[in-house]
Amino acid sequence: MDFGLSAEQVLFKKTLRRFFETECPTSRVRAIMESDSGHDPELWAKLVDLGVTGLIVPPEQGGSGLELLDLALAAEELGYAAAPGPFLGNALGTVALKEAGASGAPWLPRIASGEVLATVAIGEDESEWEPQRLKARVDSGRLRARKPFVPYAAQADLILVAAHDQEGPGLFAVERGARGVTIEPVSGVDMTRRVHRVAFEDTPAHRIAGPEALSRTIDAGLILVAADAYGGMRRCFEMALNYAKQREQFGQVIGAFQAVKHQLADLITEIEPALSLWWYAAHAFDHIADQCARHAALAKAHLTDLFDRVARDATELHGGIGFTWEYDLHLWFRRAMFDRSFLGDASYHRARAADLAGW
Amino acid sequence: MDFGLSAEQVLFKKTLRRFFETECPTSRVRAIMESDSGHDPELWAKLVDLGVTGLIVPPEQGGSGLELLDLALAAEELGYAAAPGPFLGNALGTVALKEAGASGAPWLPRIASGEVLATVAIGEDESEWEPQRLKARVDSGRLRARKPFVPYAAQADLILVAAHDQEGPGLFAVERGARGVTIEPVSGVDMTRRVHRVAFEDTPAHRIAGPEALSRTIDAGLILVAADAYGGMRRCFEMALNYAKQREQFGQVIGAFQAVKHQLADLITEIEPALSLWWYAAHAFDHIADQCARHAALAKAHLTDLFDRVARDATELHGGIGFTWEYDLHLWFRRAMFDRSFLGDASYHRARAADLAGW
Amino acid sequence: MDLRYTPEYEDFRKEVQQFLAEHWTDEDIAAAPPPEDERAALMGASVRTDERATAFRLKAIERGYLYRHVPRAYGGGEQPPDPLKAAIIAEEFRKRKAPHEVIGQGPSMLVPTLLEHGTEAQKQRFIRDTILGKIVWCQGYSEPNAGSDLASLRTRGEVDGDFWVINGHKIWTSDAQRADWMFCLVRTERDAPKHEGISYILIDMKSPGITVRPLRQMTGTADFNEVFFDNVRVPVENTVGKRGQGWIVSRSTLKHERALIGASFMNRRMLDGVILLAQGVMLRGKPAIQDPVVRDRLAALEARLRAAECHELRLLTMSARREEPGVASMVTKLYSTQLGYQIAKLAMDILADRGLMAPGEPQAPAMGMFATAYMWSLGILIAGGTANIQRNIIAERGLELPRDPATQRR
Amino acid sequence: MDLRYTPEYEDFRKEVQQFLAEHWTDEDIAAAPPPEDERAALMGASVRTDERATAFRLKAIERGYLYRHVPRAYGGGEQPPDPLKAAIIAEEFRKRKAPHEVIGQGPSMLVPTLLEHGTEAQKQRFIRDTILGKIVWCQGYSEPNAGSDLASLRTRGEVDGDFWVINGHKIWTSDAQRADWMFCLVRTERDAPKHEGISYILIDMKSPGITVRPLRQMTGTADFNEVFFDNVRVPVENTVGKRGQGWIVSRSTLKHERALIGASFMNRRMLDGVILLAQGVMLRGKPAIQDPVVRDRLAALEARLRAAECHELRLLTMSARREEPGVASMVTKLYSTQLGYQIAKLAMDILADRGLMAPGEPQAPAMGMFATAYMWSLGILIAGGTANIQRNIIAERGLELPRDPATQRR
Repeated sequence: MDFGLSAEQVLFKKTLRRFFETECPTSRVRAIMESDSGHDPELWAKLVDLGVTGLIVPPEQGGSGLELLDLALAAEELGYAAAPGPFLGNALGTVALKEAGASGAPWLPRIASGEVLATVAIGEDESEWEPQRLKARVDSGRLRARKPFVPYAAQADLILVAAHDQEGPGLFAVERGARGVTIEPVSGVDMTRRVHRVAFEDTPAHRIAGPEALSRTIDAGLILVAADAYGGMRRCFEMALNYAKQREQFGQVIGAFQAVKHQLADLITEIEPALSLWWYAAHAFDHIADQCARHAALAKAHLTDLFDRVARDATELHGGIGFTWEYDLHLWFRRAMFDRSFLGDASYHRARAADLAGW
Repeated sequence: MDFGLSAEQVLFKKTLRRFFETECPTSRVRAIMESDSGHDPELWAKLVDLGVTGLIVPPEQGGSGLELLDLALAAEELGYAAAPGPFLGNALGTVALKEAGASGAPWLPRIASGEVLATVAIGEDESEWEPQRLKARVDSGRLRARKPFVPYAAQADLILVAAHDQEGPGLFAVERGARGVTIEPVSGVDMTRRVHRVAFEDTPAHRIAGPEALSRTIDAGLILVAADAYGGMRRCFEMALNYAKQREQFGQVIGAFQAVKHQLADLITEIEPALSLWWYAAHAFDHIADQCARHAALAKAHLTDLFDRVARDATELHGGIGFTWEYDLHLWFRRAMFDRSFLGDASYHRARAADLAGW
Repeated sequence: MDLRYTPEYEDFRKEVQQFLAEHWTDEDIAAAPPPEDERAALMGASVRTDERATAFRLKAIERGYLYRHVPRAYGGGEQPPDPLKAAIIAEEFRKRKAPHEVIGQGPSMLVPTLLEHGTEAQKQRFIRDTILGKIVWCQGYSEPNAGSDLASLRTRGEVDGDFWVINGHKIWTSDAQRADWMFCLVRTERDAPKHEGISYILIDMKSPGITVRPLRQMTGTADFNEVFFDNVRVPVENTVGKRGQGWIVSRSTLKHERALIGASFMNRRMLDGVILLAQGVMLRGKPAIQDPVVRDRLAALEARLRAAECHELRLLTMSARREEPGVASMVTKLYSTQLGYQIAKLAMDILADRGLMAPGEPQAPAMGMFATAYMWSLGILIAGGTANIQRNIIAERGLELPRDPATQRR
Repeated sequence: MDLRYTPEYEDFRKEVQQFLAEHWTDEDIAAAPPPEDERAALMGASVRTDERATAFRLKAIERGYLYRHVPRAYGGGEQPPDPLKAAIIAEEFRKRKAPHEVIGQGPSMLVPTLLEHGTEAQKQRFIRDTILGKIVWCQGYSEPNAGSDLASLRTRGEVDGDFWVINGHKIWTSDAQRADWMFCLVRTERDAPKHEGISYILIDMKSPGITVRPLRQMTGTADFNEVFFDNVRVPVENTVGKRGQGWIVSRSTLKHERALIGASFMNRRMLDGVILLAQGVMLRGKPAIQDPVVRDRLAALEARLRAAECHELRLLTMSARREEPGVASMVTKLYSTQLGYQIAKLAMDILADRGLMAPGEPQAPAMGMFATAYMWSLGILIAGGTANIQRNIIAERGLELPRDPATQRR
């Protein structure tokens, strides 16, 4: 019985932490955020070299053959650093291809090597994320769909699209430059993680996986978003705590005021146990399959709600400075707005968790 | 434009406040609470003398011809004093008889004089308070019904029962001693306001009013409960505030600790505006008919939720002593449990308010 | 209790309506210059200071409809305080989209201060033009290291002949670019105890040595500024009140009838907007408005907002009756800022993934204005002095609990 | 990360199961005396101290399953700390309804204190009988005017020859009626500074001059007492640690493996009970469990509870790895007491008007136990030192924020 990180995992986290401190301080985050693409190929290449794209890819396909937990730890560190770029979409693409088995396998080496950047197109208009209710259709290898929020679609070499064909819901592969694909940028609240509005008109697409792989991919997404939220809230909390220890008012550090102390105590009281929830969900993905979907839903709902609260309370605790553009807090405030929204809102996943519990 | 109490109303409140201070201090409350009936005819008789039973009865029927707001002010004062007895049921009976018009009129003088004690039987098993869904039936003047929560049914001379006959839902009068009535006591959380479980088997009952009067009676009930909740939360808040100013810990009054100060500030910030909400609902009952039902529902939901929170926070703020039986706080803690439950829970009334708003 | 106005007041309302019909034509309304930003748009006609608006205000003042607390001698309407009339005027002006009193820190903060502490010359020189919006003011209180704690102000002024020489740095000054003048707190008495060393000084923003730098907020827009003073020379006669008394001078609060009403107005607009949103978008496969969780939360917020609106009627009545509102009036700010946040949060939850879209994104419901509102709800909370400051005020002044030893020390 | 136990531990589990099968028969289980009250019922077999239970405990101690932190010399199981084994033992004993370590303040508080500060004679005399439940202890810390602030204790002891003569008044002592002994904090050094004047003294509850008065709570039942001392004579050798060092002595906390686990156990029972309730009762015309608002709230609480349960696994792992849990372990009390209240509140909302019925009312769902749970959730919150005390501890010890000047003074 061991519910903790391995020495390797701890080291991996440390490595990423140091990497982002040096390669992607918030000054760099802002530069990338304000660029047109919101994507820095150089930074991405370095992440590839660190093996981030191959984490869950089997060794025989050139990856490290690790588990979703390891991928989630990377997501946590990206969240802590507010690192911009296509990590999330590419990670979900990797999960999808892996779950697809034989038909996905050929792609995995190229994903691991960074030669191919993948992304997923799942949600549809009217905030629809329920596979059964998706409108995207594939007829004789031709895809018709409108997907409003596809991470870094413009940069992706491969888009894995959730759609229905005569066999029912599944995942369909669309390669870069395929016919009938139109990609428009969406100006998003979180400019560190871009999304594009993608329309597919009779686009050649071939089925690579069925409903099981699709829902596994969604579960993985929920867990990675929860991990990102945890990394982000940790950072917000640390900023607030340090500020409370330094900033003086009325002749004492504000952290000496009981109101501030108790607000910080209330936050850490929520944050600490929340970590264990997404850890468990991530561990379940590979080891306790029947528990995964429910815990992924609970973790996404709980962690993103909490991220939202922590980002807000941290900003309020900072007072005016926390509300400025120059101060970094809003980077995470905006990431919290992304995490709560992407893949469906908290109430939706609580309702799913209730169904999955058989209540 | 005047949204405040009249000099007469202020005086009336003062009178009641002083009356309960002298006639019904908490020692008396406890004595009555621990009695079998939970009813003190002597105290009740004095309330009758003060005109409480005749407040909304027209002058020509021996009452003061005042409005629901005045009745609600009395409810507020009873709530502040945690006064035990049949006020609420009798007040609702009075509203019902008044709304019934001609068929109710004959009763009103006897209600005002205190000769007759009335009550209402509305809710049914499975937490059902929706007139349309009630199961109570009247066939050719015979009533069959099970009503689990009838205030002071054992003491009442007249029970006004919500039921359906061929004309649809309405109110039916059952007089004391009528055939087929069985009354069992219910051991309740709030022993200052007793309820009885009443079964009617082919009991002679005559229709005195229709659906309109029934829903007006329910609206009045929601407003009176909200007023009681306000009186109760005021008392809890005052107890907590005074305790915070007297009780010393770590060499200073606990009210000097910022945490305590802010908890009290948060409470009063909720309490003050809440007063205006039930005032408005009560005023609307007589003057803005089309606004009454919605505001009555909003007020019941909001005020009883808040009473619950204030009673709880006040107890927590007292620490151990607040949790003792000897200390009076739990009298209101229990009244809060009554107010939140009687006439239906907060979510039910929020759902009704949403419907009434036409959303 | 009677929510109707008495015949006298209804006559007054008719009189106001008549006045508006005569003097504020559809043509005047149509001539509105485009609002500068979303907030200006929300505030409506009161932000107008164009020719037509000024001409109209002069007539309205003449009739005693505006600036009722300002003596005629200084260009005001000079009327005995009557909150009900003030409420009627505000209502009718809003209905007619007519320019009410100019919005800004000049009319709302400087004018009452000058009326209480200003010299005759200062009153004559500034009040008239300020209430007509001809002189735009900004406030110079906050500093990077003195937020809610004014006692630690660092911007200092030294006397040089008949001039103050001012050096320092102010922050969170709204309107600083367009402002003609700043009313400013400056530390002038080096050796005096913290609170007593401050003077209240009026500074011409065109003076050499002043640099204004826009301050961008998390929303991405810049509605505030930083102002830097480098040996700025200001005539000593621009001091309001006595030297070193700036602390007291700055505390002359708005004795204004209007202070009491309208705090819920913005929240009402927001909540009605959220209801429209919920009726317009789908959630979990059906219209959001049909979602029971959404309905439950909407109704809970409607109850809180109706309480606030009715509470304003109660405060208005108290003031009409000359009753001391006490704590009842101290809670409104904390209550309404928190309510504003709760409303904005529900909007975000209803938007669900549509909340991914930034303000201005054409595909976003209501052009994504809810995302801005969500961030603003936080900014407003902070701007009003953090909630903790509000709680201190309520607890200490409203509930007479002991003052905080730390804040007491000053 | 691996939630399975290694073969070694699975073997250990089998060994424990075998032991239980042999030494705790169905007959033993059936012979359970009726629980004294609801809480005792919830705690299960661990409250048993009957012959069979004692005989069994002796065997379990012999095998090193119980009181693993207590040396054999004093009747303990004396084992190297191994949180995983401890967890397995607790699990298996609970499954088998076998008596685990005796519940009470004697084993949990006095024993660790004696082990650290007691004389050899005190250890010999008390520990063995205490861990077998033969000596029942109550705690004499709280006083009417010293809740969380022990420095202001008033109960005082004067020396008279070889005796303390004790006078005063203690409150919130559970089990005082059935207790044989009390471990008590008494002010013995009149002139010493507040914290240093206190001694930790063991008092025989049969001593003349002791009066025990039951203290009834808001729930209506009396689970606590007040204890009055009128010239109670206690041998000075019953002092644990040095005179005046009682403050430090009393702080020897439970170094117990079990301290880490099971905090969520009660909340799990409650929440599962609430789910059953929701499946069993109607609300607004349909089964409560089908109400979307109820489902939303249930799922939110399930997430919070699962987080707490997984958090315990994390703490258990840390302790198995000999890692310092730090703040991670300080938050569990505040978290679980608040969660307990939220669960109880949801139960009340699902009960709706059925919540009008008092505990014990035959017609009430689950005999109205939820109403008690609701009130208890508040009592537990208070009993654990109010939430504010918890927040102070977390902020000061966990986050290293400045100590409160007031509490610092002591």
